[in-house]
Amino acid sequence: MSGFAGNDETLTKLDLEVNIGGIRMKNPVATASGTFGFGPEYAPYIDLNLLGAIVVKGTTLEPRLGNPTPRLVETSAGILNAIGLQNPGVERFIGENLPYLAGFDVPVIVNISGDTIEDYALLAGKLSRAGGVAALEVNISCPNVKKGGMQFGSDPAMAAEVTRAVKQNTNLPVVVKLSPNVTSIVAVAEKVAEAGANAISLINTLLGMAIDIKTMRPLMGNVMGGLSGPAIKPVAVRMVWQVYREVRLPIIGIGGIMTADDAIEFILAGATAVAVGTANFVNPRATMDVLEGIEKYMVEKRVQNIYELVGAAHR
Amino acid sequence: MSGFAGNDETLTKLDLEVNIGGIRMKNPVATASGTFGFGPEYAPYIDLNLLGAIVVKGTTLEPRLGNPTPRLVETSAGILNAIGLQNPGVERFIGENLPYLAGFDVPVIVNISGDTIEDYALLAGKLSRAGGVAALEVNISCPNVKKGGMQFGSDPAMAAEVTRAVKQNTNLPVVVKLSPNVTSIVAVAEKVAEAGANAISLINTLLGMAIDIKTMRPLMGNVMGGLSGPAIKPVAVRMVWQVYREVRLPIIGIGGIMTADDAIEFILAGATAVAVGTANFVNPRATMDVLEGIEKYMVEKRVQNIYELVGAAHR
Amino acid sequence: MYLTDSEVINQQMILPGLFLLTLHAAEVAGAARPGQFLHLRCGKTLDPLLRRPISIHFTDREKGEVSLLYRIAGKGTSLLSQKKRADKVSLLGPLGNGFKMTDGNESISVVAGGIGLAPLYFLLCELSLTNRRAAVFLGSASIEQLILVKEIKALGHQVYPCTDDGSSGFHGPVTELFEKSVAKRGSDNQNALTIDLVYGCGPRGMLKRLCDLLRQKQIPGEVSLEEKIGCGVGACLSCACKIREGGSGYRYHRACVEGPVFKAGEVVWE
Amino acid sequence: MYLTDSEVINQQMILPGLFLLTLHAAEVAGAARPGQFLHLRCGKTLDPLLRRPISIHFTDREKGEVSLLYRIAGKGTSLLSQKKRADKVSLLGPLGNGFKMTDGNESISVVAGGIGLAPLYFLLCELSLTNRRAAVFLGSASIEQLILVKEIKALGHQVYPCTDDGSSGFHGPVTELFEKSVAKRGSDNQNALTIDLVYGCGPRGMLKRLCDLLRQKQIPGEVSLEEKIGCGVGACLSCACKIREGGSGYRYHRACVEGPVFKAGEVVWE
Ligand SMILES: Cc1cc2nc3c(=O)[nH]c(=O)nc-3n(C[C@H](O)[C@H](O)[C@H](O)COP(=O)(O)OP(=O)(O)OC[C@H]3O[C@@H](n4cnc5c(N)ncnc54)[C@H](O)[C@@H]3O)c2cc1C
Ligand SMILES: Cc1cc2nc3c(=O)[nH]c(=O)nc-3n(C[C@H](O)[C@H](O)[C@H](O)COP(=O)(O)OP(=O)(O)OC[C@H]3O[C@@H](n4cnc5c(N)ncnc54)[C@H](O)[C@@H]3O)c2cc1C
Ligand SMILES: Cc1cc2nc3c(=O)[nH]c(=O)nc-3n(C[C@H](O)[C@H](O)[C@H](O)COP(=O)(O)O)c2cc1C
Ligand SMILES: Cc1cc2nc3c(=O)[nH]c(=O)nc-3n(C[C@H](O)[C@H](O)[C@H](O)COP(=O)(O)O)c2cc1C
Ligand code: FES
Ligand code: FES
Repeated sequence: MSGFAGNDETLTKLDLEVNIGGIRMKNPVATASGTFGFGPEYAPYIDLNLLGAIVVKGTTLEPRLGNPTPRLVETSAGILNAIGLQNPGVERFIGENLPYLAGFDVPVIVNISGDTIEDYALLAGKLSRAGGVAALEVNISCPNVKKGGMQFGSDPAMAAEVTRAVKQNTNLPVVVKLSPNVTSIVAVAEKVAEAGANAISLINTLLGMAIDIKTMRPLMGNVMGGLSGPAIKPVAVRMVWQVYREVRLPIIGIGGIMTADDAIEFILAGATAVAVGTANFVNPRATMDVLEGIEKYMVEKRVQNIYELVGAAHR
Repeated sequence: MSGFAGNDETLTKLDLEVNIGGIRMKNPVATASGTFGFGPEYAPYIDLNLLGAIVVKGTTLEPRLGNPTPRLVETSAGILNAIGLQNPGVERFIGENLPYLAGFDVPVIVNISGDTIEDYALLAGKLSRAGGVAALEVNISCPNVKKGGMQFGSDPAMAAEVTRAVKQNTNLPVVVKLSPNVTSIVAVAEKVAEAGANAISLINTLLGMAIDIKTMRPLMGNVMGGLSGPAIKPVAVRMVWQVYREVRLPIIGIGGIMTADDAIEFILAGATAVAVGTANFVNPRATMDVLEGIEKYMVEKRVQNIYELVGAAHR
Repeated sequence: MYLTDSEVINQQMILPGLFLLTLHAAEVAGAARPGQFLHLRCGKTLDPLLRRPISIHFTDREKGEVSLLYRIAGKGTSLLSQKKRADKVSLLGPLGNGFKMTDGNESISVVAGGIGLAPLYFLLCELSLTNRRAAVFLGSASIEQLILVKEIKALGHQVYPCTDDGSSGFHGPVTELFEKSVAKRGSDNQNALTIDLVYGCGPRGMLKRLCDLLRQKQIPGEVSLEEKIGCGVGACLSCACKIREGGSGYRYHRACVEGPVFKAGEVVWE
Repeated sequence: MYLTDSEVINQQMILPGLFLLTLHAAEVAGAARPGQFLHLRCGKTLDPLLRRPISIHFTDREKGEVSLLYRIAGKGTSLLSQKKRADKVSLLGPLGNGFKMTDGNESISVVAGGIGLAPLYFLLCELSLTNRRAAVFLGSASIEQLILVKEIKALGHQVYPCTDDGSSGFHGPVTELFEKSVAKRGSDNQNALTIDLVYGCGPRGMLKRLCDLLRQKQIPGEVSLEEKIGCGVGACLSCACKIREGGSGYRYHRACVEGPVFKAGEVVWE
């Protein structure tokens, strides 16, 4: 899918490959955890091999039933979700879902969540031994679970501790996914970097809620949920911008990316790669449209290597 | 503008009056600071006397020129603004703007901002002596100024200190307007309550930014700006919900209120009054539409006193 | 499962607030089974953001057309109703499992509440293709909202109308008339119906009642549930339906993949 | 200043991407002055959220109609262009100060770049009502985009076309031709123009150049600026324009109240 720069001039191949703390991605477009299932769900609509990486649904040690319904509410240019990490547990994930993904030539990043620091350590160990995993994305930012989750992401010291525990139990690259529901995203990012993270994902969902004025009760089964979609993009771009200035780690930019233009905003703000989330629900081909649009932009801007764009808005 | 409950039954007058920490409002619909100028701007479109309160543009000790342009960028279901507190300064405000407002039968709440705690104290003193001011709204949450502003709102101890300084210099009710850009809104609200605040405004804008992919530079003159509008409503409702549970102070709910249904969501979540901001730009009659819609809802739900709705979603 | 920009062939107001939309989508028409749905973009902007799920009402495989019957519920369906001939609509589908259609000779009853008739009409069309006849219990608010009675009769089915206001047929909820008919079952009452298999769709309360009845009487059946549909393809897990598993246990199944049609006896209602 | 739901009388595509919209809005038509603008809701949903400012292009006071000439720049104007006869458009206006029209006998020049002609055409109409004639410098990309030449001539004005590609009239920027004309001023060249007062509207770069010229030559003039319009009524302070005050000082004025038309010499460009 690589295009060519220059029209009637020398044809030069675009270089879209990026390295996210050790994860080699053939292009910077990944899927956001929890919005792309385990891969097969979107295979009827796009060629998974063309993705930069697949980040799968959040995995836990034990199977999780998930939260009561309704789990999803649409808000203005956004959605609130409170899935509650429904997943088959790491063992079944390794047994049933990983083999499917092994059939594709695309790095698989496994998003992990725990109630305790030990959970994270154990998950890291199991997944590192499983084979076929390109990297771990440590979710310390899930707003939809009672224990752990966002609590770890709200406190820089705790975030660092989780990061260290994961690092000690894996040789895989470790991406830490931060919660935007904090006073200083830079403070958390700095601690996580010190603790050995190889990359940072920014951002998970904003904590929000909605009330049904007919029943006078919260609309969601879990009362609060995580806000995603275009509504949060300005907050996400801001956080990428801030962290890029202060922390020398590659960033996966996430939050409200619907189009290539959105993705490019993140890259210019400092993201080395992007992940497409909610947009998949609206347009199952969103990742491909984003990729093609980035290529077009590079041609227009006569940029041959994607790295020339990373953080360009700071220069 | 008060409606009547019951159709073919006894006609009962709706009671919309609320008391916000000493501010008597004839109904719960106010204007949000910075979105309604000093009053005359919207007088051609609505009868200002029908408002519950007017919260005027943020005022500072000295006149402020404001930030370079562009100061406004539209985002998905939201806007980013970085006005930079452009205002004529408190003296001219008292001399020129207050007299106009004195011509109306509506409480005037003056939003104040400072670089230092002394600024807040001085502002409080001057405005208390001016006459014609119903209350002060202490803005410790402006994201668009270099000094002070949001810094005060990000730290519970600092927020409390500003609150105390204002309280010591005024006999007027003091509303403290909090920044949503914090890890725990409850922690800030609690400290502000302890420091003597009479009410809390929730929320000011979320810190965000946007990048122009054509020029590869930030779109706003001030780089970052404050996100308002429907995009942020779920976050605002969540914060009102959280603070209502933990802090016994009346809340003015703000953030993305476009319609009466939105306002009712805030009231059910725990707001005693609401303020309409960005919506005024889209619909200059937004405050009136909200008010009429609340009355209709009360009739439908056979609720005579607005207080029956405040926090009803918690019950 | 296809993702296409389909052309509007026709948009017709059936009743105030009720529309019949016909789209050209040949592959979808070819693949669709009763009980499946499409996931549609109603507007072109980010408001509303998500697609909206609408059941397939019937198909014309020869013309490659799919028809949808829908009611204006909010902003999405309202925008959809403004689409005109030759406009394009992005659709995803057919999605979901659909009703299980047996080849047997069971006596079939269909219980529809309001707009719940939309997918069941497709089922009735398919049944008549193999010359099977069903007893159709049709619930609506009043005679004005009682639609498709003639068409269903023309397919060879028996119609038992019910209205909330008694303006036509049985005066009361459709489940009540159905219950009376179940009660007569096995009696030697001439009018007694044989009921071996039931398909149902309608509002939540009605379906719960129907499932209770079927459990009590041990009649097999299938119902189509409504849950919030996010992705429509099984990726987001927002459309979870509580389905009995083991004894008193349950597991969440996805309305968009394992559903929206579930066995009546397996749905956990709360 | 009115807030009304106005009916679309006509929507006409003038060129690809360029539309003329006529609305029924009697009070607005009655009150409007050249250089003022309307603030319009282009869609009905929250995307786009804000209104969009469009200058008043001309009015028909007898019929109570206001016409707008606009170019599709993004999603707002694109939605606006889909409005059809009898649709309603919410509008706020007339807003802003407008051009100051003198009663004197100054020789007037008008300098328009591209869509900047939209408000200036209204000015030219008003001038011709009192039998005043202007020299109109019209800049556009190429001959295809050169519109309203005949109409402006019919009003009695002199037109000096300029195109970027030389396909009609002067080959080069409109400010260059204007500069040449200014240079000839006071010479005894037969073709020399008298230029006492200048009105300008167009892209930022063009206006900056024009203001520089006018300052150098000490010719009074007015230009209409574009800034982001939030509220349109003076409340939000987002439309700030840097206007000279004191010696080297400046103050921000609101494009929507004190502008969008400012004295050419007072605008601070950066
Ligand atoms: C599998 C499936 C098949 C379906 N098939 C059909 C079909 O064939 N025909 C058909 O007509 N419908 C069908 N539906 C229902 C249809 O999908 C919905 O009516 C549609 O999605 C509504 O979208 P909307 O944007 O028009 O309404 P929305 O604006 O989304 O509102 C829908 C309803 O929710 C309420 N609501 C929304 N937001 C709030 C809030 N904040 N507080 C309180 N209440 C709120 C609204 O008042 C309204 O009643 C089906 C649904 C499913 C899941
Ligand atoms: C007082 C006044 C009078 C005016 N009169 C007229 C008139 O008479 N006729 C007329 O045609 N126009 C007029 N305009 C301009 C008109 O208001 C704008 O063209 C219109 O608001 C554009 O809205 P839109 O939604 O169509 O485009 P938008 O989607 O808002 O985009 C407008 C432009 O900004 C760019 N843009 C938007 N977002 C971004 C981003 N994130 N990054 C980079 N670029 C971005 C777009 O690419 C596009 O070029 C006037 C403006 C003012 C202030
Ligand atoms: C339905 C849903 C489920 C999600 N599940 C997870 C998850 O399991 N783990 C995780 O780290 N993030 C999860 N997220 C967050 C997304 O990965 C992403 O960070 C967020 O949605 C913002 O991106 P977007 O606006 O593009 O959707 C989920 C988001 C949605 C909408
Ligand atoms: C243009 C603009 C200017 C604002 N100025 C101020 C201000 O001076 N002081 C203040 O406390 N809040 C200010 N705000 C924040 C609003 O009062 C309000 O808290 C915020 O916009 C959220 O509400 P909304 O979504 O209804 O607009 C401003 C908001 C906007 C959009
Ligand atoms: S709607 Fe996403 S899994 Fe069913
Ligand atoms: S646009 Fe709001 S002050 Fe001018």
